[in-house]
Amino acid sequence: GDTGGGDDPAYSIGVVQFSSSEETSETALRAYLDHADDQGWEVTKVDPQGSVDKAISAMNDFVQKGVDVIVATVFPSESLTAGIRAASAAGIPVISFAGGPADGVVVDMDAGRPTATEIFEMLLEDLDGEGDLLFFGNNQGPPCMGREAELMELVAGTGIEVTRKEVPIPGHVEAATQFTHAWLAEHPAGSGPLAVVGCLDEAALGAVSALRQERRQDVLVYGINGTSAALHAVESGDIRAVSFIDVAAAGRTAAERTPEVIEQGTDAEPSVIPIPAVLVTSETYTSFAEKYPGAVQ
Amino acid sequence: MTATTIQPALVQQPRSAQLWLLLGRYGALMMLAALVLVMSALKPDTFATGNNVVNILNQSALSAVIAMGLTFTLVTGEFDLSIGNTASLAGVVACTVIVRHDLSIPVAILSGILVGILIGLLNGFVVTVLGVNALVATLGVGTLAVGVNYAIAGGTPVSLSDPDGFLEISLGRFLGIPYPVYIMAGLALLAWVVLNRTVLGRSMQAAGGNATAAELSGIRVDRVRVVGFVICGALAGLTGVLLATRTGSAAVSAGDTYLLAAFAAAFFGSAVLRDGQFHIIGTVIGVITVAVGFNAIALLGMETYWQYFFQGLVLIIGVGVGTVARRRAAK
Amino acid sequence: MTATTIQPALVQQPRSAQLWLLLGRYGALMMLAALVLVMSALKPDTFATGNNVVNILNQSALSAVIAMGLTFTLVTGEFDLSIGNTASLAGVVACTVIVRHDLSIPVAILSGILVGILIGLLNGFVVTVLGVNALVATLGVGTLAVGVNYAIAGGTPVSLSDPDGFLEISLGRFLGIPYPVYIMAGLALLAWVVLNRTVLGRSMQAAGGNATAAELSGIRVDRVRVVGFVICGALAGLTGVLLATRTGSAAVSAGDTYLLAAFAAAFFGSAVLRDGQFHIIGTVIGVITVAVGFNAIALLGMETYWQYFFQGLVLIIGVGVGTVARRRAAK
Amino acid sequence: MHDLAVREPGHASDAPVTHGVSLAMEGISKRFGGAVALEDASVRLRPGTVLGLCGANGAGKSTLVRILAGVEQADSGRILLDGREVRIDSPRAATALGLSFVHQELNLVPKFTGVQNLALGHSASRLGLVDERRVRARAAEVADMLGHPLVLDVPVDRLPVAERWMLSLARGLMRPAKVVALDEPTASFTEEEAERLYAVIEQLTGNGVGLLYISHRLEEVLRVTDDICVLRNGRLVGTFESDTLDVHTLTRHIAGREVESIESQGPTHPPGERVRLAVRGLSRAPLVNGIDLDLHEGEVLGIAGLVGSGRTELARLLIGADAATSGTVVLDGEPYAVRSPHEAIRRGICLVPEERRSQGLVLSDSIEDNLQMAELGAARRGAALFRPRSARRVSRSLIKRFGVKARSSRDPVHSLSGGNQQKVVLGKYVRTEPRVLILDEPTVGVDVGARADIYRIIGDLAASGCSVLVISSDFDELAICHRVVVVRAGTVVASVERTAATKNRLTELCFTPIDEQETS
Ligand SMILES: Nc1ncnc2c1ncn2[C@@H]1O[C@H](COP(=O)(O)OP(=O)(O)OP(=O)(O)O)[C@@H](O)[C@H]1O
Ligand SMILES: Nc1ncnc2c1ncn2[C@@H]1O[C@H](COP(=O)(O)OP(=O)(O)OP(=O)(O)O)[C@@H](O)[C@H]1O
Ligand SMILES: [Mg+2]
Ligand SMILES: [Mg+2]
Repeated sequence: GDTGGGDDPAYSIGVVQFSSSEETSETALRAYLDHADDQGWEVTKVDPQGSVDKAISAMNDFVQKGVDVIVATVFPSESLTAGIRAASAAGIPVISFAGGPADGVVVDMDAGRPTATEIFEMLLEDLDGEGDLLFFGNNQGPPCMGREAELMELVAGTGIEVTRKEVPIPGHVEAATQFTHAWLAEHPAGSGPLAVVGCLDEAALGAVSALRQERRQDVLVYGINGTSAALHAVESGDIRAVSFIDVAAAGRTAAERTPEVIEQGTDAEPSVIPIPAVLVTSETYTSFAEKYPGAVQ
Repeated sequence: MTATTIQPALVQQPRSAQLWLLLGRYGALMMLAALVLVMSALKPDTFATGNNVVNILNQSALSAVIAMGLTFTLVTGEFDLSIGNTASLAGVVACTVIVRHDLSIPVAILSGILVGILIGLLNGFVVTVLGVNALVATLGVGTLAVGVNYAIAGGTPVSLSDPDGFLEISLGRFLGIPYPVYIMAGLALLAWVVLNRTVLGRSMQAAGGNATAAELSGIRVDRVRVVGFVICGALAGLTGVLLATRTGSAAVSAGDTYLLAAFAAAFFGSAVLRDGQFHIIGTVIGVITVAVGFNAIALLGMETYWQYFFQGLVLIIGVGVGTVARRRAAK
Repeated sequence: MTATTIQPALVQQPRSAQLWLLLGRYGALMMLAALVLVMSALKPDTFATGNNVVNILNQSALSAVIAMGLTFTLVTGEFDLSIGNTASLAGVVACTVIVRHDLSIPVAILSGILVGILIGLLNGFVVTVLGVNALVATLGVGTLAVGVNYAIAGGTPVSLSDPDGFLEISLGRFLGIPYPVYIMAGLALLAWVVLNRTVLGRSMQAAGGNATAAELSGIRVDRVRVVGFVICGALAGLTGVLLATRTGSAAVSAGDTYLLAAFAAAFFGSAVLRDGQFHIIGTVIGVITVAVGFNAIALLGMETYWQYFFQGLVLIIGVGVGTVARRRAAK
Repeated sequence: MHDLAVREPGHASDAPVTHGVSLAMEGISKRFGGAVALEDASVRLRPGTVLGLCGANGAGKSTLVRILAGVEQADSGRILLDGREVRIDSPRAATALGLSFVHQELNLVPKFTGVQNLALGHSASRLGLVDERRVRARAAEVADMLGHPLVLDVPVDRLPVAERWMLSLARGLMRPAKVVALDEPTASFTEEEAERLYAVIEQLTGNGVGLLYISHRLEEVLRVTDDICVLRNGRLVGTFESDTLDVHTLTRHIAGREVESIESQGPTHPPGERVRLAVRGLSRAPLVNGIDLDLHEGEVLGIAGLVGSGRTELARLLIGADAATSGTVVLDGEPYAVRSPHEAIRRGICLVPEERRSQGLVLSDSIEDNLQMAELGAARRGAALFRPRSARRVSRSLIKRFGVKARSSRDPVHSLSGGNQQKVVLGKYVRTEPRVLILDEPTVGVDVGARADIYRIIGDLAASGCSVLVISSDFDELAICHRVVVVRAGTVVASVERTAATKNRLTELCFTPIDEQETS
């Protein structure tokens, strides 16, 4: 790539979004891009709208453009192989936001299992080991898949009966609402401890919408990611708890490490940036909001 | 001159032909009835309850509104692939108007509908003035709408900080029945009257049947088409707003899933009671059939893939039975 | 008696009409040319390079294959909304065959194509035998395909443990050009010959142009339609397999996005060189135009919403210019 | 161009000689739902002869041909070729047996060029590839036989209607056949083109080919056929030798009653004095070039001309379907410049278009709905309420007044016969009570009985003050007009009073170079 002179090189960075409508990955990217802006790096962003094929095309285009590093978001790294190989062949390192490790990916963030442990333990406690649970999963990206694995491990052997539904992205809120309606019809009020878990906040919010429409107050809802809408729902009591993950911090960290990555190129030792998770409930909301004012805006 | 009217040689239709005719007409309805009966027998406590009926109707409401709009364009012989994107954009605009400009809820609703009307006008313009095939035109305009959506909201959901008044539109009830059900019923009645009892509606049907003949009969076919697109857009916009009132926020692609659902309902409906013509009652029945099926699958606790099998089969069988039966009857 | 044979009034057209006619014919192509010129001027080092041309062609390959298949159904006057789902299912089946049953890559590819053929047959059956409108039928069959997909893979992507051989199909190059480009070119040639130079192809066009006339000419229209669906399904299946060879794994809805893209390309292509008829060359040009646009956006680094504006405008203007110009010419 | 009419039968050696076969259809019955199309009908065709099929609209003529063509399957009955029973279950089977057809509906693929259309179903292929050269060679032979150059390289939807019919006819002759069935082949032809067809028929019979010939032009039928089968309501009335019949008796057989001759159906009232429509220099190149015309109140004015002379285009200009490039029109003393059929209808001018199926009707809709269409078009406001009950009452009375043969006003119009469909189109416009009614080829494919009805309706309209323009290629029927103008190359070249407007005189005027003509 063309590096400008001086001690502050103007890097060229190619960003492959997941989908502009996926809030959490966009938040992480925004933090990354803010830093890039400050440094005066040139950034090119492409939105493949959730399509792996377009993501690969975009990576190839970036190889043509001769960028210094490619940032890929949420797409499982193993499904981006064709793009990652083209990048590696051209000596371009790839940073992945929560796509999982793969050859050629030098930095990854893990938004999977670790972000879910605390909230799922709380869930088990709330249900006291029995009841019916509706879980919304998504198999398009590794974060949800990791969180699902964590949940299944935790509930195995308890008296909790899990109904799992796949929610497509985009369209996750709507799908979750519909599934919840149907599940509620099957689980009328008073039929035991009930809970809904979304692997993403959006799914949890979809469930909240259904609960509100049917005026049901006997179902506990849990979400992960900590979008502002979900945090507000925690505040108002519609959602029992949310696992807030500080993707902005992770995005910043990734940005800070970018020069180093470019320096080392594709030979760099692969590393994982952990994403800090904070459990937010209606009790802890106020103190949380003080600590992370940006998250609740 | 009376002798010129030679009465056609008529014979009594055979019994079987009459039965086929009945099946052709009511086949799709019978399928719905069978579904309801089976479910009532299997799950008397959860399916056949007043609550569940209200629940199913409530879930049908939004799909019904957007599908009724689509029915108008289909009746004029056109297509509208932009409705999903229109609904998404309308929701985002309605919420943005409240959040950023601090305007009242009625203004927000109207601005959402206005967005739909504008998109409908644009569709109509591209189709009638530029002469672009409706499929391409509405695909293109829909894509533009997505662009506007991103330009406004940047892809992030727009959430109201104080959503209660807005939510009340979806959550409020009158006599135990949620408002959206009344909206659906009222609009269905209105749409039926417009389509069947006004000059405009009749003109739409004529234009859809044979545009050249309609034009030569003095019907302003292009204008009628544009009106069709505008009604469709307006209802799509309203759907988007209603969708936002369910969550108190609008996501950038919240309405997209309604596109195929609305098409499926309208096409299914074209096989209800009539032979392949689009009409409001059919569309509403189509929407309700899908909702009942979805509800049934959930109550029976079937696997996800059953849901797809069911939807696919409902479409094929519901429409196919009618067509095959009508063919048999004509034999 | 010489005067009796009035030559059909193919009157010499005025100058301006001829210009309009040219614009009508080549308008869509001119837009592509303009795009290429502007980009070459803006980014001579990255856009106008041999490497980037190969890159664009490589990106077009899969869309082109599925859109060419779709062109066959469109030519016979039908629709196929199931292609996206077919591609997804074919990819999942191909990978499953390797992962679970440990079969070879050629078998996997064939089984993917076979899935497409079966779906095509089913579409053809529902459309011709059950007499269901193609839009409903293929929507229904597509939904069934999704069901099968979930039943097989349960929604989880199927990944190969040792994907190298499989990946080679997409990543391998011959004379510096990736295999998929050859596949696209070869299939385009084949499809062109079939559609324009064989009795089957002509029959398809006739069936699409006037089904009654075709039937009366002894063409077995139903059979021709089924063949159209089967070709379309087979190419959709192939696309799904090729998509899987790009990633070494198959996701449950990986192919879905191809549906609208293929329609957009085919409809755009119908405005290229001909007046609203679907044809292979047009479809391929449509696919390439979209790919060039996407590439341009990536190289220029535009905001997300520009991507949508661009796509929407390409469709509307590309098709609209031709239509308006042809109308003017006829004035 | 040689005049084929004087060729000796069988003289042309460019058509391959085939050996004719005898064809018999016995006891054919066919029902559509509850309607009887054919009931125990039997016809017999000897090789080298022409058998005419006559009957009112809906008598079952086309159905019989379509059964022979394998398009429809008979409910009962059998088909014999040279005494051997054959099964014809598809158009392919019919073709394989050496049967060839020109069907009643125009059956061309609009976007295909002439040669592509002719290649359809033509087995000129090698290894599944289309061999267009062979098709062209054969097309040249057929064109020679027709004495009419075929336009082979233009998409047929850009051709004038008559040219399309020529191609359609040519397609029926592409393949050497043993039996050829022609279903109203001359409906869209003028005298001149019809003559060419007669010559071709003679040539074919000379080669031993048998022909089934359907036409509502009875003089023509009597002239070209050897025998005539008359059908009524799907039943065979009888088979007659053509020599033993005249138009009057044939008409009686067809209608089952006496029908007035055209001559006696002339206008009963003289036209009014006031000029209702004054057209001056109306143009739209290249088809219409400065038309001058006066149409009086209550006048029936005929417009004669050859195919492509610009008559249809004139009508389209008058109702604003196309925009004129120059010229003025005055309606009842007020300037009349409309830009759409909507405005025209509101001003009281309607056009009954020449192709009723594609331009006049919504085929899948009911008779009632079709009858209501122009009223919708004339309505001022879209939001106005539509009253189905009163609309239905008006529809029923129209159905009665025009004698539309239908089971119920809710039947779809596609189930009606051609003549009855035409009456529906007419009724639709009459309902708007127009000041000027333009009829473009109003009786194409309409039987004698219904034709008389239509003439009567035209007469009644004129008597009530409506001015009527009748465009027709069937010059005999212009006898119902007060006056006839002749249009050539988009200008009026002559105006002839009724008494002088004989068929010969009109034909002559259509051809005579302009400088030799007197304009009266
Ligand atoms: N496909 C069909 N469905 C229903 N009824 C039909 C169909 N085809 C023909 N009929 C009916 O069968 C009868 C005979 O029709 P046919 O077309 O054979 O009449 P025809 O003698 O050719 O009349 P025309 O002179 O108007 O062409 C009519 O009453 C017609 O309405
Ligand atoms: N060369 C042509 N190209 C395209 N359309 C044509 C051409 N010539 C005629 N037409 C169309 O065919 C129709 C008939 O044309 P025109 O008015 O010249 O014929 P006409 O005198 O009514 O004779 P007829 O209708 O019997 O052919 C018109 O609608 C006209 O637009
Ligand atoms: Mg007929
Ligand atoms: Mg004409």
